[in-house]
Amino acid sequence: MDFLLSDDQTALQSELRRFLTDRVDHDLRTAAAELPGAIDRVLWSELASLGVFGIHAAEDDGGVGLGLAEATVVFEELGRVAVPGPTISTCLAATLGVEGAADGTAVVGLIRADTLLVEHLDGLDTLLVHHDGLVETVAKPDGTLLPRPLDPLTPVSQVEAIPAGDEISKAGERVIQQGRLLAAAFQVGLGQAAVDLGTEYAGQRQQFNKVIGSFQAVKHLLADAVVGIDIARAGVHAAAVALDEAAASDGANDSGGRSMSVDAARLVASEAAQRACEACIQVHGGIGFTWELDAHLFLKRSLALDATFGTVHSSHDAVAATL
Amino acid sequence: MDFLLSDDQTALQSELRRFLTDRVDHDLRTAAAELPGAIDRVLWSELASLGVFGIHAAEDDGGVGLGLAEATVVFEELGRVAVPGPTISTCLAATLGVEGAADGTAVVGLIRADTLLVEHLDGLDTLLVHHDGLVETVAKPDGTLLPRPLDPLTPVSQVEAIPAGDEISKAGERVIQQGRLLAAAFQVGLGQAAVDLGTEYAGQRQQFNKVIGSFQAVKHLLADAVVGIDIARAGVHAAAVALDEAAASDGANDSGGRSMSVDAARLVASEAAQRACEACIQVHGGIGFTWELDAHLFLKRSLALDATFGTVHSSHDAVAATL
Amino acid sequence: MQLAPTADEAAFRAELRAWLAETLPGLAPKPDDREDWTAKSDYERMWQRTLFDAGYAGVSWPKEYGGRGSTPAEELIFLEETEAAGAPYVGCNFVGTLHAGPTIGAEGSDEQKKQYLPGILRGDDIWCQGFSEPEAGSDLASLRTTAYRDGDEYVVNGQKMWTSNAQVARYCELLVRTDPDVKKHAGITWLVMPMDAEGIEVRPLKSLTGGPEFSEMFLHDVRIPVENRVGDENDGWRVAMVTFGFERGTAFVSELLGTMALVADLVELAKRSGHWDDAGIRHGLARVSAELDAQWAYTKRNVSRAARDGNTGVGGSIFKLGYHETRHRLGDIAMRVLGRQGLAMGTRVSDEDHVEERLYALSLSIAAGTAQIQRNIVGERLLGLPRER
Amino acid sequence: MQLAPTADEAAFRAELRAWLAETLPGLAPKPDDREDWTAKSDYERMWQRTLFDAGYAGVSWPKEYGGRGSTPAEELIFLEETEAAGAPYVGCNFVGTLHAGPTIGAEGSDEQKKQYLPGILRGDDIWCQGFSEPEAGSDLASLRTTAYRDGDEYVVNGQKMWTSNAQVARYCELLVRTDPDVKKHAGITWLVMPMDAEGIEVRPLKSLTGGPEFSEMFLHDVRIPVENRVGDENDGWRVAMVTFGFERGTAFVSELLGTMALVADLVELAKRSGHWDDAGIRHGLARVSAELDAQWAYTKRNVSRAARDGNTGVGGSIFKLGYHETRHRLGDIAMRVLGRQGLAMGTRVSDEDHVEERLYALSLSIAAGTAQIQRNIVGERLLGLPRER
Repeated sequence: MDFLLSDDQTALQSELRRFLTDRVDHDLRTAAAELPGAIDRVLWSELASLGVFGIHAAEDDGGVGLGLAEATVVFEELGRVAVPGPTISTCLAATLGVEGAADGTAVVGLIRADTLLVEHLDGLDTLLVHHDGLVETVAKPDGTLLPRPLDPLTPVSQVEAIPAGDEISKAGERVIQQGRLLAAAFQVGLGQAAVDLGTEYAGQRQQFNKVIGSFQAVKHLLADAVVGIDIARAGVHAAAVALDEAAASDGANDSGGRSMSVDAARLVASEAAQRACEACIQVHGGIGFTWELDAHLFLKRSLALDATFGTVHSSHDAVAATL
Repeated sequence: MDFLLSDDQTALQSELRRFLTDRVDHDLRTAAAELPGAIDRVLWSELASLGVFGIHAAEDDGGVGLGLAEATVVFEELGRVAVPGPTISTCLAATLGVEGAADGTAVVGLIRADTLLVEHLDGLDTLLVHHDGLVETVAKPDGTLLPRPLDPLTPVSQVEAIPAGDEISKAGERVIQQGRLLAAAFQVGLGQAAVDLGTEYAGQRQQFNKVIGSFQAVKHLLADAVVGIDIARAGVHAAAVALDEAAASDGANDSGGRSMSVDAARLVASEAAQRACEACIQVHGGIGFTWELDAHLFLKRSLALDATFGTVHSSHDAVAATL
Repeated sequence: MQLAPTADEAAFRAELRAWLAETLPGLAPKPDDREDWTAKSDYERMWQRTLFDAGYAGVSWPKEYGGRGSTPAEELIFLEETEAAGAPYVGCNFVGTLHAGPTIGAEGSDEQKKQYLPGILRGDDIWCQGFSEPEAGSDLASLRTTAYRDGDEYVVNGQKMWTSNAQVARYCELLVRTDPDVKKHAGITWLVMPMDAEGIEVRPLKSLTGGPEFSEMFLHDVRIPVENRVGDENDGWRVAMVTFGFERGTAFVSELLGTMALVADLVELAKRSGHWDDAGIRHGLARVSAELDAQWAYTKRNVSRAARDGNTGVGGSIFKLGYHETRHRLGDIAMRVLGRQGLAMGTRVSDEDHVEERLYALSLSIAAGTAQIQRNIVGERLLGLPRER
Repeated sequence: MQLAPTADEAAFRAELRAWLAETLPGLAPKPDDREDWTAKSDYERMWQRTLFDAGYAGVSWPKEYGGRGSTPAEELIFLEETEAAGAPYVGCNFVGTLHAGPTIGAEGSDEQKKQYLPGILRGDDIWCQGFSEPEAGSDLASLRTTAYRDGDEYVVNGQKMWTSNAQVARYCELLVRTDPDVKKHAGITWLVMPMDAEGIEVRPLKSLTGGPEFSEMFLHDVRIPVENRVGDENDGWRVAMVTFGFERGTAFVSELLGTMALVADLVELAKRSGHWDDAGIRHGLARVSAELDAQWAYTKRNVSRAARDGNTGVGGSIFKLGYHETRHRLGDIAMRVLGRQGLAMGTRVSDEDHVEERLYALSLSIAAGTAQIQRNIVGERLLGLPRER
């Protein structure tokens, strides 16, 4: 057992963080929010060349062939800058060998067949639908872009019906499970970004002739936030590693005790991200309630992710079913 | 509308508080905890002479004939000193004209017929049972005093069966509702006592060369505690006044909007009391976890009251049923 | 303790209710466009004028400056009945009728009262508030906007923040620093700034829910006549606190009653969607509902205290701390009930917009004194705990 | 990131599991009387001796002073397997094996190591801790118990608090103030106090759950040989912190795994009583279970960090803050499931005593550093926020 990031994982993380910190900033996010439905294709292809979409796809399918552990490292980094676009579903599509997903030439969405709300519809090249354990490709339906999405970076269209499609995989449950896992990793990143932003502000902002971060009311809010995120991160990694190791060894290894399920990891990550984002807004006071700051984008994205690949509420049911 | 205490109510409150502050102190509570099941008959008769048990009983039955509003004022005061003994059920018995309840010569218990745990069994003169809207007197069953009650001041006996009894009232639902109301008032008193105790300590105790009450972590814990208690008190009073005014006018007065239900008041009071008592323990640190201090008695009594006259959990159901 | 109405209160409620039943159906529909600030404010001014003509403007204002001079209890009834009847909100008339107006009534000269108060009551003049600054939020008294005397005028420079309705206001109640060399509370002056003065630049800020609810306001050499000063020079902090002292416990009544309606709507939605079978959601809503009921009872206590003592003490802080927590909890339940319907605001799956409300709830622990500041107030003023330092 | 065991780890687990399966059935039953502190400690000493004889004592102690010298991962396996097998707890050997022993190992002289360490490992000598005082809780360094030199002895006077196992301990690791004239951290000395010395009065304190878990200890002119000093005079604060530095992230492992068992028992109880149909309770338990799983993962991260860096940084504080919150939440759910059965401890409606556990949980935000102190540590050391003042 060595549950710290390996050197390779740390290098992957650093490379991605270096790129994303420069590239995906407040201005980029603001611009994306003002063009709902559009996808920044240049950024998309840069992300692809960094291996973001192909991270867990087989090398034969143009992927990087790494595990879910690496994928969670990647998606936490994407979350830390709240990168716009359907990155998770495109990454999942790549694992299914969907044309163009791994190399960034296709933007792919993935929804359950029983929803009439489709995220990012206008910008999609391919829409996948999941039902009854199957994944199908469907013709992109017409939809009405809703004017006021919960998350400005998650444009949502209302469609009349989801057309019938062509089956491309029977591994729908597995794919959706991976989607929940990556959503949880993304939420950990969002929460960490909120902690960082809140901490930076609390360390500079003065009121009553003191840096506000010296007030316990502020310090403890941020401490509780980072506690939640740190523990949630471990949970997400554990769920990923458990799946990777089970896949590698068909479950023969006894790592002792029970392992972390994806639904458990997601539930914890969702709570932690929400708490951290709300703490960030609270620490900022009024300015945290405006678009001057990205705190609202972190919170809203986390809330939007709560409703993808099955709701967080359903993850409660899933965990309860194992008890 | 004038929702402050009337002069008479304030006088009642002051008189009772003056008596109880002197009379029911740490030593008395500790002594009572060491004699589980025993009732302090001298105190009992003093309480009776102050009108505690007869407060809401008709004057014809030897009662004081005041409203539930006054009764909640009284029981908050009893809660503030965590007075030992089945005061609520004895007060309820007095409203039913049970012999000796109002004048303090009888100690009366009241349970639901479907429980096999009886509070204060050894000390009771009379046991009332509530089922299907009826109140009955039953012969006191034999019981085994459990060695480790949740609340040292709420001794609990296990009985084999509740014997059949003689009906004394068909107003069982109303009586139990009043029991919940007085339990909520008692909890408000417990919570206020916890706030007072915690505040006093926080204003004296020094660590790091500062009075700990100046630390926001402590100050805000107590502030949230008193916020909860103050609002809960208003809720309990409103529920009492609503019942009194409905009884007086058969509901003809339009005081505007909806009124506070007993279950709603109870639910809020229970949450507030628990929060305040836990804050008190936390503020005290280690000493709050010992019997040196009464903080634990306040919390435990509040938890025990959560399970009387129907559980708090069932009050959630009752409120939901009105939505 | 009496919740039943007095004969006067009952009569007032009946009369008002009749008037509302008669008046509201004839009202123009509320403007729908969330972004059209002028249409919104015109509508609210029209409503204020309607109230004025019927004798319901300034229910809580003393008669001597044009109000109805009613008791706090009747003010509560007014707010309750207008909310229940679905009447328009006070909206952009908030600062005028509840902050600036009462301040001028208490501290202004006779000329100032004559000049400003009627316009507020009639809905002619919208006011905004220029108190907070980027560097002076919780620590309001550290404000930096300066004013120096130049003949009969003050010349004002600085930046204000969180100014609601700046786009449509005629006047601004403004706090400026006139003496930088004394302790921070001692060098502040209260001015009436006409919003058409030269040198005012208003920049709307987009709020979390997407609307331009408030603005930044940049002041460059804005000249304000000395006669616009209310109270003495450097006495503005006290004057501003008089405003806050007008608190009668009713500031959140419409909001609280509105939240009860929100709960009722969410309950209906949950029943329709099957979420009502989930005891967690059902009990969660029961708790929220019970808390709101208790907060409503507490509001009546505050109002009764204001009637007796003139103000509610720390009652406003206590209410706000309880209320914001309940709203946060409600918002979380709403998102669970909505599921994927929560992905957008304005989808009208029911009468209320629960997504917008969930986001809006975040402001309740920030605006008008953060939860942290309110806890300091309660801990220090009510519990008597020592200040830090 | 690798959770799968190495070959060594797998072998260690297999060997240990086999030994436990063979050994535990032959063990005497645990003494039942909650109040009989001596019977309890005798039993725990017997178990320590059994571990010692089998080579499992001091799994995490360096070999050079008698331990097994295992990796933190193997220590984790040890704790996991003993917990899973229902082996006795470390109990009264806690201070010796985890605090005093490692400190002496790191800072003591060769004579001291020879004198004290074998007795700890064999379970012969129980240790207690004399650090906290009535006026020095969170602010431990402000301790007031004094010691002055008188020839070859220190003469100690003062009062200690929260001393677990004082009734049965042979030695006490004691912090005393030897120089009152310097800054508070600089005048402290670390001594080994034999508990049979004259002048020690132990007064058990009843804890919230009713047991005598800890005591006050009054020290009147207690004479302690100078040779019992570990480290230099006035260097005791550093010596004591070395103890805390031994933290390998495993302090709460048995406790965490025990809580998982508690949840499983409560789930069974809820299923039997019908409360499982209540989605609020079901989802609440799901959340608690998920949080415990994440805390277990975080423990593995801490242990891995300790293996690499020698300690977990603020990982212990982070774990504790998460864990206490989960336990508080679990306690509330348990009381709802129990209903009136919650009116007493020890009623054995199921395998676990959920009422006692609910009360015990309150100590988790207090003992070994309050939640407030832990949040300061995380806010300052991890986030880099400034200290107050």
